[in-house]
Amino acid sequence: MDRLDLTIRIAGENGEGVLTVGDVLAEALARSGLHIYTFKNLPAEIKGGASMTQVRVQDTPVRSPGDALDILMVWNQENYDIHVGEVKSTGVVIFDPDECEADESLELTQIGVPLQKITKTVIKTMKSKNVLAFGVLTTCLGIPFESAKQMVAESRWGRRKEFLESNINALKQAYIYVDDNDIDLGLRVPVNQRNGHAQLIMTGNDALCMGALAAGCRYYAGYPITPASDVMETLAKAMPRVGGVLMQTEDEIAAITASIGASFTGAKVMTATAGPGLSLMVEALGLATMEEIPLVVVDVMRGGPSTGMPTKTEQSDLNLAIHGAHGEAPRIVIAATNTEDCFYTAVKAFNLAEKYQTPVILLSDQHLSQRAQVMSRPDLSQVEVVERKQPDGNGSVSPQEFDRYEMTEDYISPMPLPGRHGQHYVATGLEHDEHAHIDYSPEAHIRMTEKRHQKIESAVNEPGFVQRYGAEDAQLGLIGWGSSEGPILEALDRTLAKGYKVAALIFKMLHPLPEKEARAFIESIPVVSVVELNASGQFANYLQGRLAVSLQRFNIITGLPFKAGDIEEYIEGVLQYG
Amino acid sequence: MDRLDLTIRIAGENGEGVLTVGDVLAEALARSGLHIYTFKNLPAEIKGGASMTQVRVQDTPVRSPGDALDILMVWNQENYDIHVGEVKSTGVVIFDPDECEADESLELTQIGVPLQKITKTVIKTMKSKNVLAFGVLTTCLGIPFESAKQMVAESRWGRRKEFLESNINALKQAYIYVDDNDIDLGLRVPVNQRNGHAQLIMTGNDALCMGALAAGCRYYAGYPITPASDVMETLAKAMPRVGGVLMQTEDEIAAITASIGASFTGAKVMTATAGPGLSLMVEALGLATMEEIPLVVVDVMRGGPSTGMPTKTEQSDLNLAIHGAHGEAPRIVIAATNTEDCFYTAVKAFNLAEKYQTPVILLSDQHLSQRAQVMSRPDLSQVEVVERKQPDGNGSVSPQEFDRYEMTEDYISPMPLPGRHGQHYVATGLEHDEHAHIDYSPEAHIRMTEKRHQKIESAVNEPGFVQRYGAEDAQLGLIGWGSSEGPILEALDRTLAKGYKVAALIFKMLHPLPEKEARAFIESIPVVSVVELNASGQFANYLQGRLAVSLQRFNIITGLPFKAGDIEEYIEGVLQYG
Amino acid sequence: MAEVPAADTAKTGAPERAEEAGQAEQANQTKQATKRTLKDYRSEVKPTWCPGCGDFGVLAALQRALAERNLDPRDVVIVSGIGCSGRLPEFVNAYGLHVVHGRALPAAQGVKAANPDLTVIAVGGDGDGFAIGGGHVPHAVRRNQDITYIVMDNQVYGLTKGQPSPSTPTGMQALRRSVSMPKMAPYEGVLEGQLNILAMVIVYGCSFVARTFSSQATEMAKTIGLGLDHPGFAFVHAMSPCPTFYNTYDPWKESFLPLPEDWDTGDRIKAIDKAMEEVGEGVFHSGVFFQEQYRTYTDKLQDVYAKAYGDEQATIDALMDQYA
Amino acid sequence: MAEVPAADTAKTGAPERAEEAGQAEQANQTKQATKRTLKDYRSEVKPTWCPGCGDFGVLAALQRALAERNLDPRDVVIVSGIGCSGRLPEFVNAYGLHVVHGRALPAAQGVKAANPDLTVIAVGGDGDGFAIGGGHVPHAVRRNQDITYIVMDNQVYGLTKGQPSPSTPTGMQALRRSVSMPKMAPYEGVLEGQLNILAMVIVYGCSFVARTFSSQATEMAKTIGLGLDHPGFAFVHAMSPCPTFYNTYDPWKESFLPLPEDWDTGDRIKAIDKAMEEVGEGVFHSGVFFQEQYRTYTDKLQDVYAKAYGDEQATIDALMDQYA
Ligand SMILES: Cc1ncc(C[n+]2csc(CCOP(=O)(O)OP(=O)(O)O)c2C)c(N)n1
Ligand SMILES: Cc1ncc(C[n+]2csc(CCOP(=O)(O)OP(=O)(O)O)c2C)c(N)n1
Ligand code: SF4
Ligand code: SF4
Ligand SMILES: [Mg+2]
Ligand SMILES: [Mg+2]
Repeated sequence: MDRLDLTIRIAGENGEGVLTVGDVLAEALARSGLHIYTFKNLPAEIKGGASMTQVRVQDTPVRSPGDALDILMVWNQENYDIHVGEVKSTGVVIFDPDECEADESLELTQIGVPLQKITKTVIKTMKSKNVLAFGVLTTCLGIPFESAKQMVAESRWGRRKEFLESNINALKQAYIYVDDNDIDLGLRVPVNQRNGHAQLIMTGNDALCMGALAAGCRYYAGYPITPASDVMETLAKAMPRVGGVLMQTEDEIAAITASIGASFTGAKVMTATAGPGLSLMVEALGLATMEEIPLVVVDVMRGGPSTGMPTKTEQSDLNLAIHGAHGEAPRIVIAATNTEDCFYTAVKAFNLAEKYQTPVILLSDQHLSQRAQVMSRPDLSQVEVVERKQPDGNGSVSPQEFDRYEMTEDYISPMPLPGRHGQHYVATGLEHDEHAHIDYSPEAHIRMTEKRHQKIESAVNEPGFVQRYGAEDAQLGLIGWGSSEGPILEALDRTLAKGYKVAALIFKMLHPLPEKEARAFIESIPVVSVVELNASGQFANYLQGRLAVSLQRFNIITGLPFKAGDIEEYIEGVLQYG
Repeated sequence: MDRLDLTIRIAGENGEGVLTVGDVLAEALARSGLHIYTFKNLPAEIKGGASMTQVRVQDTPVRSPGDALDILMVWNQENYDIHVGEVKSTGVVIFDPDECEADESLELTQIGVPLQKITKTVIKTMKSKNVLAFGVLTTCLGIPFESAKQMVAESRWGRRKEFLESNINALKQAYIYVDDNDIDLGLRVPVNQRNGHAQLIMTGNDALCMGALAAGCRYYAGYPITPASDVMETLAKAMPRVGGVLMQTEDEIAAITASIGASFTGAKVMTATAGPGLSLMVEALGLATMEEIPLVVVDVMRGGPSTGMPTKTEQSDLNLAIHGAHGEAPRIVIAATNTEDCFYTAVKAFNLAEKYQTPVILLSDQHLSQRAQVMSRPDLSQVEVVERKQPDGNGSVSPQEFDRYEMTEDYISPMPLPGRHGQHYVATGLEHDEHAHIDYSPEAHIRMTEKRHQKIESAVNEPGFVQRYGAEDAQLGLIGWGSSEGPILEALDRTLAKGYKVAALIFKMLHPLPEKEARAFIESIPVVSVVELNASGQFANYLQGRLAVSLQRFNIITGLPFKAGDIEEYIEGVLQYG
Repeated sequence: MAEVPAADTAKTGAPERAEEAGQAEQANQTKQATKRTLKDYRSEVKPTWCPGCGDFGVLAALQRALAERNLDPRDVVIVSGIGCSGRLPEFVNAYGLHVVHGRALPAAQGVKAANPDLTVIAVGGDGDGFAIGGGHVPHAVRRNQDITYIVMDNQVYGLTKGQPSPSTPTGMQALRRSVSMPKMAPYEGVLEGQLNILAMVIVYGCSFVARTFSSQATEMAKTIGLGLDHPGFAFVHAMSPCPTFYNTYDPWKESFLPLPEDWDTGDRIKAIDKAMEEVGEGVFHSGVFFQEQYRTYTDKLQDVYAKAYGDEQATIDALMDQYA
Repeated sequence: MAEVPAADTAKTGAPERAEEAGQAEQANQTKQATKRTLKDYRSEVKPTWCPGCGDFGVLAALQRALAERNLDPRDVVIVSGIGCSGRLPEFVNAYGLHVVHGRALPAAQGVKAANPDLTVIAVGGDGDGFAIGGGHVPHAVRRNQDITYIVMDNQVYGLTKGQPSPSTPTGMQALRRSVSMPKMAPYEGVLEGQLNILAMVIVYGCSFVARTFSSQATEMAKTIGLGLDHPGFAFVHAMSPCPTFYNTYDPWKESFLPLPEDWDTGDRIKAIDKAMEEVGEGVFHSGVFFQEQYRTYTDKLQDVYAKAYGDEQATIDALMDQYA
């Protein structure tokens, strides 16, 4: 197969501009009709420290960050030393010979390009060093100068006329140097097909914001936290454009309780945070369960516990998302798998919250939230939006007669809204009866506990939250959830192609648990293993708890996303020696 | 068997004084060498609402609140109606005929005693109504007047000389009335044996406080919350007497972080709360795990979720106690079973916290914490107290060389203390290396995650946290945890006596899970059921998750404790029809 | 409310009221009930407070103020945290939102932001508001939404049976009137300083700050009413004794004085000064300490909308163009 | 510290220092190192702040103040929350406790209460201290423990890349100097009012309140030193610009003025007045705004112990007698 599949990494000191090179390259390639998938690994400091950005480019949708590197560009010795081991044997290292010494003993193509010197002596504006680096990469990729020029013009480097010229000059110097030194990697990345408005380039957080707005979210309250702050910043701009309100609150407890207040009036609301914020929110999550108030809480997971590793990725907040609250406080927990899915899962999160009158926790993670991917523009006319059940407005029922928590067949009761319905009531976190009156009798507690549980359990019948892939007669089954879908499916395809009998079951709904599908999968395959980015096998334990079956586990806790290769190796290991 | 076993309930309007009658009766009987077990059921309002107090008295330790009532005393109609259905067919109802009408259709002995009228017309101080009621009960129990007089003198009613006389008079009126009206239930409760200082009458919260102080607790920070406030109030008095510090903080987050600060300096620290407070503490619990700081957090569970039912009991915070924190934040979770056990489990909680340098959550519950029981005075010379591992103080290791998180064989590292050791370091909730320096490398995260997990997992080998009871060749096994021990064991004895083959396994350590004992029990018995006061079977699910076995469940969520009779019935149901 | 938001006020997706959607019957009912009285704001739930609790007075005053303004109960939302005082919404015939301890203000802000047409009142105790909830007060003030916040200050934690609160006097003083506080402070009384919550709120920048006493029924209804009328965040310090755990009726009856007749409600520093002097003097002043009109959050949002979309809101498709 | 607790101070079970237990060698080492310099307080960790960050100035000033007092690093505990500023303890050669966001003050209070012999310093940012942590400040002040609290105020959330904070000026003003704040406030700037945190702390009842600027090195070291010397809770408002996200160096250099020479540090109301005037005048005053000595929490605890046990602490057995 001659499929295009290149993984390119640029690494340098944090704050020097390597990230911009990666961003511009990714956007340019995406605009040229290709599929991209980015991956950044940053220190938690604002400036300084080794940082890297990676772009994987394919002509079909990309599903994982890429395994070994085809091209590595490093700006200094520290980064050379960190990354050179990840270059493929057929790969190329581009380094700055004045800033670092290449290890001659390695059997790699290593090309010195004096980025720093050219910038200083020829270009003479240090800011343009990253345009130079960009040019070196585009020419190495076989992109003609004219195309590269257009890419620069359309990028952030072209935004201000006064800088454009010097930036184009920097680009030109790259092409001159490469040409002068006869550098040719033999690559010809096709950049002719212009991408129209049908394809979008988004991060997971971007897509999630657009999904939320499309679902009708018009109130957001939040407190900054890495890696969820982008959600708030994106919505700070977008929300007022659709007439909504965004409040930066004083902490996460205020964020979630303000959201509850807004939802009480009928608004569709969201707050987004990371682990430490979710920990602070669990008391109020219990309140929303108790008062049956719709609410979407996004948790962009990062390395834990405690402050942990704010710029690293991990799937380790699942326990908290499912079990975090005192008492029996069931809620819906779902997870998004990739950028495009962030859009649709955000829509679904609101639909579930409104339909079931419940908090919904949407799990994303650092890697999913911040990597860029190409996705098809959603057709909004096809997006189903659900509204919450309300009293029929004929006003014949007085507040004294009206039961806010009426025991209906589906356990979901019409919810009156202040300003709109005359059936005013008092929502309370104390145990209450159907009429919303405080009631601690065993009978009321038993009835209402059942209502709150059954309502949530019935959401398991919503379609589209669990999907099986791979061989029917699999010898090994992999279970994954959320953002590990991509690498799992890529590894599945690779190993299926090699003749292994493997299958995968991917969950996007975690609570309530789609038990039927899980059981069918597990019972039909001799060995089933749960693949997740955490130490204790949180989903595996939870599955075992619900299904009383024994499962294998494959866990990685490096703070980095799965590579397809990690999982491929695991599959081969199990099926060869297992 | 002619064992003494009487269950007496007094019910009236909240605030009227019925609770005092129960308290004084329980204390008096306990001081007379008998065993008592009290049970109160109150509304959450400060005043008003039906409230009841119950005393079960036996000549051997009492294990559960009692099933049906031998004696019910009610002060008004509402309480008559609520409680009369729980009286045994052989039982007696004492009611105030001016305040309520007895249901003549019931086949019960019902005795009218005009408490209100006698108080008003004969005694003439309304405050003495409860002494009168007490006297009616003691004479009905066959307690001679002189003994009852001494009981009153030794009670809170005898504390102030000026009231003693009128109280004794009220008592006398009870004996006169009962005598005049030839009331004799035929009971002769033996009150001759005086209880020396060897027996203590305590609530679970009292015992827990004394255990904490005996273990060396010298710092407490807390915020009031029902039903944990007693812990703080008891310690507010006791702590300064042993040179410790108690701070009432502004909220639970301050309470736990202040405790962490105090523990950092070497103090043994505790905070106690209920569900809503525990929810707020989970972020800081993760911090204590990450920084490896010893800390005891008591959660006195009440009916949930959210504000829920503050004065009712439930075992529904287990999920939160085990899983409440983002990231992988293992900690130790233990539970106390009865009053005496509250003392020893509190000691163990500190020993575990200090030994493993970890937060320990000690689960109690509303019923366990507030009921009174008789226990043997602990022999403090026999109580083992553990101190945390510290650097040997020879000062030869400089702070630059010292590894706070040294990878030792048992994963526990010496902890230097400010003011004492020269090996100062910075404890941080960010991921770090052995030297306590911030480190987000995969290697550091993997090593430290393992350290934090293995350390906790090894605590499973501590003796005394799981105990098997009953038949070797059981057909039905019951698994319980914490305060359901008493009713389970009482039900076990009753059904064993009837010839049923049953066994029980009681857990006091919940995380890490004593898997070996659990597995051995479960595999050796055909049917195993987990008995707990919550809706979803939190411990059952958790056991299934760890052991991958299928378990039956017996759950009650009335907000009331288990009665032995509930469990007895369940056992018989399963073994007869199961 | 003085400043009724303009008709084009964005309401965060909150639907229009039902009768506007055509339910004529209900609309008629609403119009008929034009002259409301205190009783119209009484819910079917009998207050569960102890006899003599000051909160009865606050409840009645609030009901009276609502009746005087003839507000439709469906347009009123009373938000509270946890405490004896936090039970108040249950007893009022209106919408109520009884949240977790200390979070009445954030919840009230969410209510108001999502639907600025509603009359939003937050109520709670001194512990709810200035212990666990104390971190939210400055920020609620900063946002200056048109919310009335009534703190029912009994200088004690009533619901948890009488522990000292942030407004309890320091030292042994309070203990003499309390059966419960000596449990928490058995040796030297309260060691911590007493917070001056009225002065604090002024320093935060609050646009309306008043004090009133539950035993002065008429005045309290008036003061709460002024708070309701004030366009912006209004703080009403409602002293409301807890006879069960800290019976301050006698001393407070003595120590309540009206602010001087010629009191200038426009001088923030004087207001702070007055509030801070009180402690030493052992008095409480009732009346409006400070009032000034700033633009409310809702007002400012109108400017934001004007810039963000002008006449017509953006479509989601248009928002997505930036990613193409 | 001016008031060294008496020898019989209860230390909550904290063990005596190691050399007192007989390790002569260590004791000698400690005594030899009598004249410490700034360098003795430098840890082996190189600060990770951006070049030009004001926090470098605060770090150096604190190190200098510690050196001047010649404190043994083992007796110093620096407690911080989360933020760029919260990383400071890592860079100081002393004990450090880096807790969760907003909780430096409660943690510091626990440290001090458990071992009052320690010199306890809490540090953190404006967000850490007055957004998420704002609820703890009044209560730390109320307890008046001998703790120095240094707030490194850059009027922005540095670590999370530049969102507005509670001390960011209202409106468009701040946005002109910030690349990041416009993201959060893209239309009309910051809608919320700016908190006057210095005035707030005075109203809370703080016994020492001062301001200083990271670019004025000598003065900052002096002011922090005065805070360390003050027996009680000392608040140091350390203005410390964030050149990356909100570069205020230029305006602040202009607007910093010393307090008048004859400034009366004993007048609380004047101090509040001065602090509140500043906003309108566009100036910052440096120096000690207010100082007064009250009894500290530790002092009061001595009285408690005198009453609770007198000469000899109770045994646990004695405590249990009440249940017999
Ligand atoms: C998170 C949490 N912590 C503690 C409590 C217990 N609690 C309920 S009300 C209250 C304080 C009540 O005092 P205040 O706010 O002054 O109200 P009052 O009862 O005096 O009106 C406390 C501590 C709770 N419900 N939730
Ligand atoms: C519970 C929680 N919420 C949010 C965050 C993210 N966070 C880290 S630092 C910070 C604010 C930093 O601002 P400031 O306190 O002013 O410190 P600076 O970085 O400006 O020194 C925030 C919001 C967190 N770590 N924990
Ligand atoms: S305890 Fe106090 S505040 Fe609560 S209802 Fe009774 S009197 Fe009122
Ligand atoms: S982001 Fe700002 S506060 Fe943080 S280190 Fe950089 S300059 Fe300092
Ligand atoms: Mg109160
Ligand atoms: Mg800051």
